[in-house]
Amino acid sequence: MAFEFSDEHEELRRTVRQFFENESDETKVRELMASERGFEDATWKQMAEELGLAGLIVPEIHGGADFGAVELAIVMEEMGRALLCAPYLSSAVLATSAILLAAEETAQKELLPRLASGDATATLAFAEKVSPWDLSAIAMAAEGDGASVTLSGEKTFVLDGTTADEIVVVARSNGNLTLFQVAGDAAGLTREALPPLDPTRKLAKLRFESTPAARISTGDAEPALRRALARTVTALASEQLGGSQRCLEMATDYAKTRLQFGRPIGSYQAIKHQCADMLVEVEFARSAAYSAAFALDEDDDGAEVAAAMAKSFCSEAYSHAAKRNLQIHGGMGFTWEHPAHLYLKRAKSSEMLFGSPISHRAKVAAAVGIGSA
Amino acid sequence: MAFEFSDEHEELRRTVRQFFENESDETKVRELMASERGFEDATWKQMAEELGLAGLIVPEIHGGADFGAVELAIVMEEMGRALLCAPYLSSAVLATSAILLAAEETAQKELLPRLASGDATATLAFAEKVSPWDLSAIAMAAEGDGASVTLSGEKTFVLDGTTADEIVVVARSNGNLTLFQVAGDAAGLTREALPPLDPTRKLAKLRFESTPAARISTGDAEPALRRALARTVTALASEQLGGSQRCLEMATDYAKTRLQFGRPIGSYQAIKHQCADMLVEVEFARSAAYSAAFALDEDDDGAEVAAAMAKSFCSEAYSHAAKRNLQIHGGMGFTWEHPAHLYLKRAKSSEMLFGSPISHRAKVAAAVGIGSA
Amino acid sequence: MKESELRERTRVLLDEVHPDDEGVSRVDFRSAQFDHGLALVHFPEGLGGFGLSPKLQAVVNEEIQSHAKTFYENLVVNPIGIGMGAPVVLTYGSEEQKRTLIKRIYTGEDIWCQMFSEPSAGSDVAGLSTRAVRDGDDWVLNGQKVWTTLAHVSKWGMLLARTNPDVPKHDGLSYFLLDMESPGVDVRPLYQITAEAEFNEVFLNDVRIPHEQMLGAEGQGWRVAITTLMNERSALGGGSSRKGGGPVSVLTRILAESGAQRSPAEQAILEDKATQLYIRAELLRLTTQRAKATQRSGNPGPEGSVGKLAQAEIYKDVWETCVAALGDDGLLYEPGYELRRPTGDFRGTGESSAEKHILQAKYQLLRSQANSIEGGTSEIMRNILGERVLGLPGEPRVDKEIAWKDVPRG
Amino acid sequence: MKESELRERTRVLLDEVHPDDEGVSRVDFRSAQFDHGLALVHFPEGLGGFGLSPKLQAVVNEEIQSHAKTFYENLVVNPIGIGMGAPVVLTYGSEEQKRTLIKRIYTGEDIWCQMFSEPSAGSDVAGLSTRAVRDGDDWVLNGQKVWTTLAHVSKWGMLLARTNPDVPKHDGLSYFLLDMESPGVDVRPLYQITAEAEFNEVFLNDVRIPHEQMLGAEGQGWRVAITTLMNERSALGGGSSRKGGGPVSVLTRILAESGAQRSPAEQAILEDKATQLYIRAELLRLTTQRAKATQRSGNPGPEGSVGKLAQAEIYKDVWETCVAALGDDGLLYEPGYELRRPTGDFRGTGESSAEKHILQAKYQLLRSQANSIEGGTSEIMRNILGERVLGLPGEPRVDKEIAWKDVPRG
Repeated sequence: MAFEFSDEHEELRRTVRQFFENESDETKVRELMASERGFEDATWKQMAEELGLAGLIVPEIHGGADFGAVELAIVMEEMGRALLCAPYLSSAVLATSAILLAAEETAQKELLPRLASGDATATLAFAEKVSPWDLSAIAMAAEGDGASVTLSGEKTFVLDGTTADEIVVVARSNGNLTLFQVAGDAAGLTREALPPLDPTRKLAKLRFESTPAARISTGDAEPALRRALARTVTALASEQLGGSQRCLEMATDYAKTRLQFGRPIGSYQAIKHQCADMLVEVEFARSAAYSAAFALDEDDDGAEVAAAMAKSFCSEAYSHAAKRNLQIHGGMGFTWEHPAHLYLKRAKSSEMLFGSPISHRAKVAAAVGIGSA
Repeated sequence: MAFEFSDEHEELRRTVRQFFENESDETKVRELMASERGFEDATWKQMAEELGLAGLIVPEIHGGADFGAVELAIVMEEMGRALLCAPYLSSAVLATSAILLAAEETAQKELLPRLASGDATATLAFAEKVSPWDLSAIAMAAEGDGASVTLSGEKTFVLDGTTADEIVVVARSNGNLTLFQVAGDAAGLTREALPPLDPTRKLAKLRFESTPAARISTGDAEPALRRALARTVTALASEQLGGSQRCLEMATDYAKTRLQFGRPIGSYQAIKHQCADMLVEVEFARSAAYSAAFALDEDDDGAEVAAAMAKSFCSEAYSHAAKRNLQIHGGMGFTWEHPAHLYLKRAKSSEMLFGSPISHRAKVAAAVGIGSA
Repeated sequence: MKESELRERTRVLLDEVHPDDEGVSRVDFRSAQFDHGLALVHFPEGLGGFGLSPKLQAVVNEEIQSHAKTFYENLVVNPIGIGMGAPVVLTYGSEEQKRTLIKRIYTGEDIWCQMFSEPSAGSDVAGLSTRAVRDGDDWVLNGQKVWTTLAHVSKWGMLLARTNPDVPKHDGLSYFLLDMESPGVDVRPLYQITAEAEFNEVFLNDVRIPHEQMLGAEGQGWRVAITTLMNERSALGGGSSRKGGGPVSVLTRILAESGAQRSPAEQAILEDKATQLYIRAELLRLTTQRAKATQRSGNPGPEGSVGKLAQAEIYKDVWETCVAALGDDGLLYEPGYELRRPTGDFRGTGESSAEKHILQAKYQLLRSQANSIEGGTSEIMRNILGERVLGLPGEPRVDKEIAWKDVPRG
Repeated sequence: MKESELRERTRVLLDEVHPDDEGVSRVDFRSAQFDHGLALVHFPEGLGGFGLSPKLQAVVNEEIQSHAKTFYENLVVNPIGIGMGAPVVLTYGSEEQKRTLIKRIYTGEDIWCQMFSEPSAGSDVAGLSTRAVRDGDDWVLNGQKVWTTLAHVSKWGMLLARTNPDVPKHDGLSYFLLDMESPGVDVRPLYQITAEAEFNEVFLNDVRIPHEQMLGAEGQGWRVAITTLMNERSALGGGSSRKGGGPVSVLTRILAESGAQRSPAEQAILEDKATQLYIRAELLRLTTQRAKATQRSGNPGPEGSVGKLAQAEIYKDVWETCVAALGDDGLLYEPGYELRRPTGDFRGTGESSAEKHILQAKYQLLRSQANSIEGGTSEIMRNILGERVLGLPGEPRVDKEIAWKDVPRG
């Protein structure tokens, strides 16, 4: 595996970091996380138009930048550092990947340009109450057979579900998993905000009561959706890496300047060695996230396993880094006014999103031949 | 739970510690662990006669001191500190408990006085190749129905199996677990020393070929044997505690005197905090071992659970303490001439003896209602 | 005095004033209890007690509890006042102060708080910066205190301030009783990561304290404070008092309820983890019990740090495992993040009823992060265990022998 | 020089002397390889190379391996001599020394060892005590070295000794080449907890070394040693080079073979543990790969400590989990504890064939305990990561500015 970033990659990183430093500083994050909508339309539009981020992985013919998983990893890592509040994971990654990999061309033509331009956002509604992250457990079935159907039932843990302009719903049709497009303001659709552990990422429960929906995929979409989830999970792992790295930096910076008993707390091995252990985990997380991204772009057979590996490892690394950062900050880190908790909540929440580390490890185990199953 | 030791208990502790400091110093341990027999008859006799240790838990009517689990815990803790090489766990604890709890009175009368006086040693041969620590998995079946039978088959992981004068074999008779007495020099008995990870405790594989044996229990001995194992495991937990405590002391003493970069290594938090964590684990191990012993003497319903808890916790605490002790000693701790490895091998070996920490935790879980089972 | 006499006196008290009676307020009853010497039996006569062993207070409490439904727990009435304020006034206060302050502490009329911590002095409490400068009969204070529990409802604060910056840090501190209603005292809620404000920040701006309100001599503040801190630390840690109780019971319950949502393998892994925590929690309980037995035989000391350190780590792990066991439900946080004073009843560490335990687990996932910080960080606890229990040498110190003002700070 | 020319020259060498030919000894072949400049291509002409980039050695090796069954790996032939001895002679040796020593290092005629460590100087290597006193044209050495790999078969030792105790520790050291056959050199096997002696103790009793055998100037020994140590540390750590390879493959195998003996729950717990270790081992491999990529772009440095630290902890954990998975079989230790020089072929960290993997796991349970000690303890690695990578401040030092003789030692 090449595993090296090009100068263009570094340039991309610099650009987005600069942008988020200006547009997603702590004040902005706090303002948006307390708001109902959770993001700023102007910034979103700017991200789409000036930086081409909304359509980062959308093919050129649909108005996107046609980049791959590696560029997405770079962008997500920077978003993770900045705790960006925006429907990026939901619209530009999850929904976009699902549409790209599983939807029919006409639907792609209709949807992707609008998403890439920032004119609309979308989300994927697939999780249900029972075994939410298991595609095969999806029970919602479309009523009707043709291009237009109605949907009834409930979807939960829908990312940015109250604000998305377009909702791509995964439901069964003749037993097959199928994608349906539902407008955010469709009749019979109730969108209820859920109280998130991580207030920087909004979640919703959607109730469908004979809601009109347009079929946008044919055949069994499950394999394609599994790949879309692997892409999403890989991107999320990079976001977790960015958050972990930021926690390490915050902790290290604080340890250099905070004095106790007449010397910097970072001169004490109790703190120094915690930072060293964080560093090892962050470097491992970096290897995990990057290698999963490179594997996707190289169409590596192991890409799904690499995604599971990255998700399980980066989740725990982020959680450890966030907790250690809080601990190293002492009482200060426990206050609302200090940003340590924002990272902790993002870490714990993203650890559970799309399934636990244990469940992702089970996928790795099965793939590499650990265990009887 | 009272949980306090009396002055008599403290006196007992002082006496045995003094004795082992004289009779089981490091030189002696190294000599005996390299010997085939693994213990010294004269010392064993002295332990039996002068200190009453061989018959510590044997009733007075059978020539013993009639003490309980608490006194046994004290003695085992001191033996663990001293890494005593002697068939104490096998003869004075395991075999004695089995005979006391499961054998008929005539057998008790015949066997216990000889064990208590130090004239003979015994061991319990119950483990077989498949699921060795699970009594219900015992497959060996006696041939014949009366008081005298013959045994054929194999027993393994028999503590001090090559030196025991009397072997108490657990085999099935009419499906029931039954105790049989076999002389160490019986016809058709082959005793093969196994190469132990812990050279201070000898193990053997015994092969029986139509070996004559005397039945010494009636009915189903399984419940009584389970209790005998709980007693043994509780005693072993105390031994592990004693070893852990000794590791903590060795590490702490070394950290006080070993200088690097001009100051004692114990002044560095990297070492100091490892010692502090060891201390916490050792104190927890102490609570575990003592409470299991007190529970046995109080006929507490929870005694078997307390035993499982103690075995699982003390096993891991000892293993951690032994490894940390080695690490704190640096290169020195990795040499054959330093005693750190003797404790490490005892720790790892006793961790596996009578079943893994996970398997003991499963017993705790079942008893306290964790889990569906 | 014999137990029987104490019981008799308690019954006399109850005949006179009964806490269950309508019209008998908490202040009424506790005031009478104090006057009967049954409030703090180890305090001197006239100050709520009879100079007895503190253990005997249990006899009085037992007697009250067996004859009345209403029992006022000191920990609820005025935890800091009764636990730390009354003893320090008794030891260092003037006769006048003992007479006027202690009873009102006991009745709960005057709530007390403790103001040692400062933003720049976390683990290094003695490095604090709040300055007290003598001006006639008063001291004038300027500085900031933090983590002040109950400051917003307190009448009195126990405060440590620097009266001499030119000597090593421990030698330049003095101990004051501050009337929290004094001009220049500004109490502000300090919001935590849970969005609740259990604590306060207290800003002191030219606050005047009469010299008589200094406890102990000038420059002896650290010695006075140490007693206070010892009482605090021994109150932390120790775990549940009941086998299988406390946080781990919440975990056991969540695990049982949530099992169906995951694979048998994942459940087995979580169950083993929960069993490890169950065992650790149980051993924490037993170790505390052993430590108390040792303490009774006259050997108190830094061993309490074992419990403090272990409890923080165990409880944090328990709550995190609870949320892991909740699975996707852990993505949600029902209390929300509106800034507020504590309200919910799910935040205790004891068992909770009905569905509260899920809310409790989520709240505690956040709240318990402070367990390894408050009342002494786990790092400091390990130093104490290493140095004071195991006797390992200290680190080279750069702040011991020099004037406080010359020690780098920040 | 182009790759193609190098390949051509290698084929010329093989035409002349072929390692597979009967009668061509290892020394014969490697001697010719050296003379052809194909031994260490980055060395100067006449000293085994052509002054090329070290990367190009791979071209030669590849060419030999594709045309011959016999390939002599430097790591097997003379690891310390080739890895550390030859470079240090090249940098600091006299022309005479370069001419006479380097070739015999490469051929394996002279095995080399490295003698820095001493019993009293573990992590604190520069604190060593072996004294060298000038006497005419010689230096006279007294002291003890430890952990000396290969000393019992070595002709030459790279040795650090104190030539001036009156200056701070780093400034009083000088670097010597010691002829191991000199009178007064006593090499004794140092048995480890495995009962094997991989290492030696070397006692030096009035050993004379001619002044010409000092490398670098008097008092510059630390600088010379640092180069040597850097080479050593980067050789440790980094993990397996193949996905799923190395120790973790042994674990996977043992776990699969031993599953039947335990409950499904216990198996699930061990499998998750093994999967965690599999992932960590894989990330160690990838992280090493990334570090190498960075290094190639000209940024070597203490980042290698990430791999060293992580590998020690992962491998120890892997071997311990292997033995846990063996269950009761882990009670037995088939190699036994007869004191001996290393013999078994099960001790490598790579994959092993047939039933060897079980023996390997048991042996490595013990052997791997040193992973976190040898070549820099994990504690020191964390210091390096904290201070040199993250830039955290050092601790107060008590031994930096004072004469070595005044630093407390023990």
